[in-house]
Amino acid sequence: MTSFSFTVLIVLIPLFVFLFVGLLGHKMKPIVSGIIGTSGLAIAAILSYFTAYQYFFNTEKIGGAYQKILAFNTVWLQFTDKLHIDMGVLIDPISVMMLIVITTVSLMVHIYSIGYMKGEKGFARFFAFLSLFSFSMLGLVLATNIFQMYIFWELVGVSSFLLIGFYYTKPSAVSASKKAFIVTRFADLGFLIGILILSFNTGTFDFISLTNVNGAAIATGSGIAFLGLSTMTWSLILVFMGGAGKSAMFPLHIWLPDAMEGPTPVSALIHAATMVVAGVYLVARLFPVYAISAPDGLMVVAYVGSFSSLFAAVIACTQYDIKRVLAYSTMSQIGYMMVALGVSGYGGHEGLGYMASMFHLFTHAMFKALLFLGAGAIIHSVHTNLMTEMGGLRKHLPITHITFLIACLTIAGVPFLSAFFSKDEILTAAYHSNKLIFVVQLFVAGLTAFYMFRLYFRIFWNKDTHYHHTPHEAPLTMTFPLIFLAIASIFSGYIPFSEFVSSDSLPFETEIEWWPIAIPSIIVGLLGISLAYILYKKESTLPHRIASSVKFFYTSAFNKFYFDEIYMFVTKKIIFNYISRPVAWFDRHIVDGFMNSLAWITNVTSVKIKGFQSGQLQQYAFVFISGAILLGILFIYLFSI
Amino acid sequence: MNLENFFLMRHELVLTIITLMVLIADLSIHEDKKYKIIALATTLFAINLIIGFFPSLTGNLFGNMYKTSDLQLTMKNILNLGVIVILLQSVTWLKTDENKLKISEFYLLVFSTLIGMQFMISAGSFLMLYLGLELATIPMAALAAYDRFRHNSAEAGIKLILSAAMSSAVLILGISFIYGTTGSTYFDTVAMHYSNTPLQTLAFILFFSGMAFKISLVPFHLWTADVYEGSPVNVTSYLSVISKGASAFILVIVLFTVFNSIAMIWKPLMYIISVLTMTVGNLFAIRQQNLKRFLAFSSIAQAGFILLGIIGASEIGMTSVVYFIFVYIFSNLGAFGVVSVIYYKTQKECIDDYDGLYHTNPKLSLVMMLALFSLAGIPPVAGYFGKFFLFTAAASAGYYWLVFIAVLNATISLYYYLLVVKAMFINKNDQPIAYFKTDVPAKIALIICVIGLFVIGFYSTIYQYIQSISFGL
Amino acid sequence: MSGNQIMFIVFSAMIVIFSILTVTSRKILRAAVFLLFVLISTSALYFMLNYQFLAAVQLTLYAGGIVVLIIFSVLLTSHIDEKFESPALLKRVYAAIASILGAVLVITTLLNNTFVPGTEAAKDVNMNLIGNSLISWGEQGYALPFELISILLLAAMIAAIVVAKKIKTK
Amino acid sequence: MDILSFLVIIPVLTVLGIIIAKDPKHTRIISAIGMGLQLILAAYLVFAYLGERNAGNIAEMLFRQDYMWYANLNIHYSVGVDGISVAMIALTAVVVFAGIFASWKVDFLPKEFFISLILLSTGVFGFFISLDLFTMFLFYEIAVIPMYLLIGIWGSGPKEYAAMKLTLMLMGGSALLLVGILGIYTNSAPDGGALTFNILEIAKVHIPIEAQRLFFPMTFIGFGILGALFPFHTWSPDGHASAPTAVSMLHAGVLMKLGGYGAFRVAIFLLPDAAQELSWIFIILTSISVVYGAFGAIVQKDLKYINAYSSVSHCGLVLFAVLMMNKTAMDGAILQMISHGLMTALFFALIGMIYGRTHTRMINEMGGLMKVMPFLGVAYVIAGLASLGLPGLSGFVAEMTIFFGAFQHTDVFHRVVTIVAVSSIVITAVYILRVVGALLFGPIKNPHFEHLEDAKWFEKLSTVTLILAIAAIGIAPLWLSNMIGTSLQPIIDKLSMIIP
Amino acid sequence: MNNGIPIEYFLVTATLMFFAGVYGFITRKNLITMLMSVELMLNSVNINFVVFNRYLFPGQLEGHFFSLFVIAVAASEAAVAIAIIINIYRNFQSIDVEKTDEMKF
Repeated sequence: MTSFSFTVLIVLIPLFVFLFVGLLGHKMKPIVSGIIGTSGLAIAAILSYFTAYQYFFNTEKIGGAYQKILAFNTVWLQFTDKLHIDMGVLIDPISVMMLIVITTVSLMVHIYSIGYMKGEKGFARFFAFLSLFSFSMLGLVLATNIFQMYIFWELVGVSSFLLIGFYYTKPSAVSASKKAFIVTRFADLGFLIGILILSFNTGTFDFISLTNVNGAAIATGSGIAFLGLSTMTWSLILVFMGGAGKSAMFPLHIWLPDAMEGPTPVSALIHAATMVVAGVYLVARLFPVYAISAPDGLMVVAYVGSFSSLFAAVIACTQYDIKRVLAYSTMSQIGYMMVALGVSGYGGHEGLGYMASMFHLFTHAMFKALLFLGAGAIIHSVHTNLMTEMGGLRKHLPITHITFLIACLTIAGVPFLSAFFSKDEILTAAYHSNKLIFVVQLFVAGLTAFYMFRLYFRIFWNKDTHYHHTPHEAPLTMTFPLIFLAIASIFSGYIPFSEFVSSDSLPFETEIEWWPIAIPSIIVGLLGISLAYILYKKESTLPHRIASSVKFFYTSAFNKFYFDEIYMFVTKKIIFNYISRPVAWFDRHIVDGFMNSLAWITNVTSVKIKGFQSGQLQQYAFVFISGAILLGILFIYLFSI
Repeated sequence: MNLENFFLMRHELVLTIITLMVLIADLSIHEDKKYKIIALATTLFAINLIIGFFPSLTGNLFGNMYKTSDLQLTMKNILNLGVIVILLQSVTWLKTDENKLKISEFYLLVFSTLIGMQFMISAGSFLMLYLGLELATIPMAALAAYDRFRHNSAEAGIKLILSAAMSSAVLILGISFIYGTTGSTYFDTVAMHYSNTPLQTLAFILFFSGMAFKISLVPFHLWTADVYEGSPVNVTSYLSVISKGASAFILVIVLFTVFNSIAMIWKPLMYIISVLTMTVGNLFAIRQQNLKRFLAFSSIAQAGFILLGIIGASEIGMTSVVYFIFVYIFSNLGAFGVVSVIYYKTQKECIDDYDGLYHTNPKLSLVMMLALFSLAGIPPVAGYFGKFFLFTAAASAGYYWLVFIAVLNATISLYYYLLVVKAMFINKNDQPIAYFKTDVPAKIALIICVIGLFVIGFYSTIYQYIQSISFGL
Repeated sequence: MSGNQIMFIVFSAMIVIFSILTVTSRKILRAAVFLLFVLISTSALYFMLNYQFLAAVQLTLYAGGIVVLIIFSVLLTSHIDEKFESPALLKRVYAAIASILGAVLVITTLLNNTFVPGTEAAKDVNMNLIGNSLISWGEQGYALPFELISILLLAAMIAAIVVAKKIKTK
Repeated sequence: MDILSFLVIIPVLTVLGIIIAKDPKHTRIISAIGMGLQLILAAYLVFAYLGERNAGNIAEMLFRQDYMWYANLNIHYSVGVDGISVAMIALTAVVVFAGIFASWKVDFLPKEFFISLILLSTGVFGFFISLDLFTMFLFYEIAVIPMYLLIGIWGSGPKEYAAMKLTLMLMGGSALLLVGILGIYTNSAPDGGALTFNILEIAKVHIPIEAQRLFFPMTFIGFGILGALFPFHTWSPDGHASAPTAVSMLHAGVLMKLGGYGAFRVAIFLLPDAAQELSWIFIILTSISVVYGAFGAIVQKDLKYINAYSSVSHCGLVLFAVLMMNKTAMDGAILQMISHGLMTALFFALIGMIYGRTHTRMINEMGGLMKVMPFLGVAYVIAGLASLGLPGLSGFVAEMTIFFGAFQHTDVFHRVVTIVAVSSIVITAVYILRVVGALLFGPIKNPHFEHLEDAKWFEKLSTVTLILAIAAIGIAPLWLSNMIGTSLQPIIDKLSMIIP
Repeated sequence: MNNGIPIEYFLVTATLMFFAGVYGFITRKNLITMLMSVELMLNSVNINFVVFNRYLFPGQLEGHFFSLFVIAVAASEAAVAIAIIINIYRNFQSIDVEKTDEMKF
């Protein structure tokens, strides 16, 4: 068996880069820190590819299944005899796959950023944060236990926070970063409580023992505990809450669109390709537990995913900020992945959804990163995010145009591009499990095609806008990643995913079910594209008229169904005004007031009784005598023992 | 009667001789050179102090009318120690113009009251107790009224003598009933015949009221503040420290030896009085501006704490009372020492006047702070130990709630002590008391106090010695 | 009713009445004289009880000394025929309540008490015994208090002088 | 060699040195040297302790020294340490060291300032090494009083009121405590024999349950007041807000820990039956503390108030964990004490430095400071992240240990309050981010702030010391956790004997 | 028994005298009359002592001597008190006790 202990380096190298650039970055030339960051990641990427190669091709399978390999493990903190947090590296198909995704996208983003961020203040800081993020994300996917995952989960959150708030002098960026952190933090609360319950029931954090289908862990806590669901189900739903937060599932999605305030490479890396799929990864990690001991939990996953994908797609159709459109599209696509997991069963062909989800995760990472980076290139050249201020860019930005088109085609599910395959698997899985969800997802596929091409046509065709500065193509550092990712988007669909990734690690065969899945899917996709073509190829008032005809619905969708406002109301009004303020008031006036009133009472008593000390000798004598007499009476008659 | 017997009561004898020597010296020294008396009297008293520490016999004299034991000797030594500090502190005052012609009278009065206290401590019968008490009180009134041309001083004098007279009338009414029910005024005999018949209870309460007057326990305390405020500073410190200490000593002795059989009466009595005293003393102290008056109320509150040890009614209790009084003497003398030094330099004795004192007279402020902390029972000064042991004594007897009330009161007391500290250290003042040099005797006195404050606490031998000698009681 | 009893009633009535008059009379000199009567009546009681020496001391020291001292000081500080305004009613009420309550308490307690006479045989009180007692230092000897009271008197003298004497101020 | 007593002797010598020092510069240098030595000594102590343990010394307390003091009351000067006290001593040494540098520029009565500060630390060190309730209480009070002067003289705002309130409330607490200690003492020999103040000996006897019922609440509240137990916490916001930098650091960083430490070493360890019986009351109070403090912090505008309330929340968690009375939770409690000590000290140090430059602590008057003082800004962010429990920093380790420990209880009550306590992590995030956002990010609101200087060397030294300590614990918590855990064993054993 | 007069009669008389003194002490405004009240009180106690001695414990003279000493003490007390009263008179031009209340509260 091959030793995988070198995989520790994949995690540690970005950490060292972070520390190095973070502490000394301000003393270097910006470009140096960029190069250090990029090369660090390049090494990590190479190591990852090597790992993948070793794992999938040079490692012995037992019973045909890929083994979970504990490449490295050390006790980090001991809670009780049974419960201890380990730090380690777990190698298994999905973690290896994630390694590839993360290092690839991250490397591309690094390269891209050298161009994109050129001349920005805080260049070194940016790279430091990117490395920090890569470190955290890698640590997350390689986690050997759920708690290690939680640790890196939090670190990922904070890197995301730092990167969203990268332009910290911009109030909107600051508030977006805060929002992202707090919303995900809230979700993490669920995650943490989930872990508390789960670990208490199963007595372990460890993924291997948790997900061991024949192990003791999976069989525990199945009794009905609360509201008709078992403890295990509750804990897993809570864990999923964490995943939903990170993956921007409804209703914890509100942070994602705002997160686009961050630099665009960040959006590509974190909010499209890697971090946001952590939730999916989490569910996939614990999939055997979900599938076997909490199928109800899996239902929740499926419905949340499905609703989110629909919800996001609808909103995406109305947005004008291109990054926001992409953000909603991300949310929608992650919904797909969740659906896939949700409808999946465990083992063999039953586990098609699981495989499809991972597959889609993979392809999505490529094309969504491409889309974001493309959008970045566009924004970079026209200095605006709004598609209303764009148009006809195909002449100015040829490479961007082509790659962007490829990405749009991919996401729209045009046959033989990567997403066609992965989406197809998802629909297949849904079709065999839950027809309602299948229909919804099919509809969403159409919507996706529509809004993506709405975007595409508005940017590259439509009217010829006059620009202050003539837009010109981005430098090579930026176009190279675009091209690379475009290639990946086209071809990654041909990877025989089910050979590598499956719910029970046993490879299985898949084939495209043309009817009734692939064909309808292609048809809705084309319908969407055509609609977009009609409406947006040329400048026209048609979209406007359509919007006006369903005014209420349109306005709601345009305003994201007022979810921000609702949250604002809850946080600002309820928590701030109706909880915190009263608490603060209570503290100042009641609790503190009580303490102060003790002092006040003492003082007042002191003033009130000052008359006893009147300076009148005879009064003193009177008190003296009365005192003696009273004591006499008291002790002679009342205390007469 | 032989020489040994004389030696047995050497404290009183030597002191009497000294008193007479001062009297004779006073008569033979010319008016303009009266100030020489200061050195003479102080030296003589220092000798007396040293003689007091000689090892000595213990026993009874005059048919048990005079008793002495190691504990009583120690008490007398403690008092002597306090008095010498007061004498040193008084030098500045005595040298003022107004006092030029009545220097020796001060010493005579102080010494004779001290004789009274020492006899009181050694009393073996109520007669001696009464006489000692009167000897300690009557000249004291003259001391209080010493500043003849100050209204307040005269007022203090009359308030002291009249209330003292009344209280001693009540006291001897009690003694008369004690005599009537037991047929004796001798402690030993009384102790044998005492029980809790109503008349004896009444007698005890009347007696106790009289003693409580001297220790300023509520509600017999009302004279205290006025007298303390009006008297010359050094007399106030004498009153509050020595006179009170001596009375507390004898009260403890009497309670433990004579009234031991009615402990079930006086324990609840002490409980009530203790709570009242601490609380009322504190409540009044909070609002005071005049430092002497302030310290008066604070010393009332301190008396309440002493009762805690008494209520413990055990060896520990006894020890802690004596120890606490020892500590209290040093703490209070430290505070009064500073007040007196400042008063005679600047005629200022209000807390407001002390604003910003630290910036001009840091050393005095520090001494004051230490003394106040000791009174408040804050470590590392001795007051902490004193209070802790008192509380231990009361707790050992199971009076937890009393201890709790006491500690709460200690917290309140900390508040007003801190007010003074705040004035000195924190408050801003445009015209603080200007820097001045402290006279040497006063300085020595303050140094003794400060050393005492630290040594008494940390040097456990003192406490252990007291315990070893209070065993017999 | 024996002569003794009559005498007792007379003197005790005098004591009580004059005591009350002493503390209520609004003329100070009269009060002093009433006090004198009280003290003399007391001395009469001592005679009745066969303590002649004490009675004599009472007469000379108390009646003769203190009252005279008081009268002198009255003359020094007040007009003889000055009539006090009567004290405030409230004050009187309070004082009366306290006094009456106290008296009732003490008297009831006294009356409830059974006094147990000592067993020793009565001593004949004569000057010889008194003199000897005053200078003996054994049991029932009063040499020490006697000396102590001398110090007290000396101290009181000094005290009185230091407070009251006029000093030549330069 | 009696190395523990040196922990008390060095500060005292330093104070004496300061007294003879001629000018402020010498004062500072002497303080720094003294506290530096103290830090070295503390570090040495840690290693010596671990060495002894590794060498197989299984005594409950190491480096024992015992001198009879007041023989007749059986009062000893008795010192000794276990892993817990060693950890606390190390914490104190770090915080005091950082505090000296944070107050390097005190120019009003510097001599007195450092004397008081070091006296305070003497009390704290003494408290942690004491094995005798008497000396423990003695040192406790020594630690409290210099606070008054420190706040009163060098504080800001309504300092006199705050100083007085703080002192009185703490002294009120110590009133309860004193009664509790005396109660323990008088019941320390139920089977006859000599009464004792010695913790280890008291732990061996079984104090009658009636006495425990009376004295447990007293002792616990007594210490709890210092540990900012709801509703006795109100001294904390005012006190912290008015205190000078180093004092806030020391107070929140170390002094408040006396509460938690005492609560478990005295209240729980010595009175375990009553602790079991009555813990539910205090668990409710502490869980209120945790959430309440966090909510209270959200709307505050003054940086110090925010931190003070956050301390209420965090220290509430300490007491909460102590009351859970199992090894993991208690382990977490100690970790939380250390962690909170470090990060809150860091917070207050930074607030002091920022205040020294901007002359305001109102977050709505500030903004964009990150741009002008990146070092302080970054440090503040790190402190904030530590406070909201970011993995890799100490707060996370402590909080997680507490939550998992607390969740070991199988009954509904404990689990529900645990979940309540857990929820505080979100609220913490809210107020921390609010502060960080308002303070450091966004545009610069006040043009005067454009030219502020970043940290000076001594400030950096102070900050970096603390950050390193925070990160060290956060990254490699196991040794510390084990060191504490081993020492907790006797306590747990004692508790487990009485768990029905 | 003795002389046919019960001991209680004396004691009651003395008590009444004592509390008359108390009443006087509390009500009289003139300092000298207050002093007189004190003398009444002391005198009443003397009667107690003497009566107890005579009736109950005639075997010794403790009560007798106690009275003797009380008389002496009373004398010296009166002396000092009067001295102070005279001093008060010089200072306040009055010996009204209600006017000597400069210090209070």
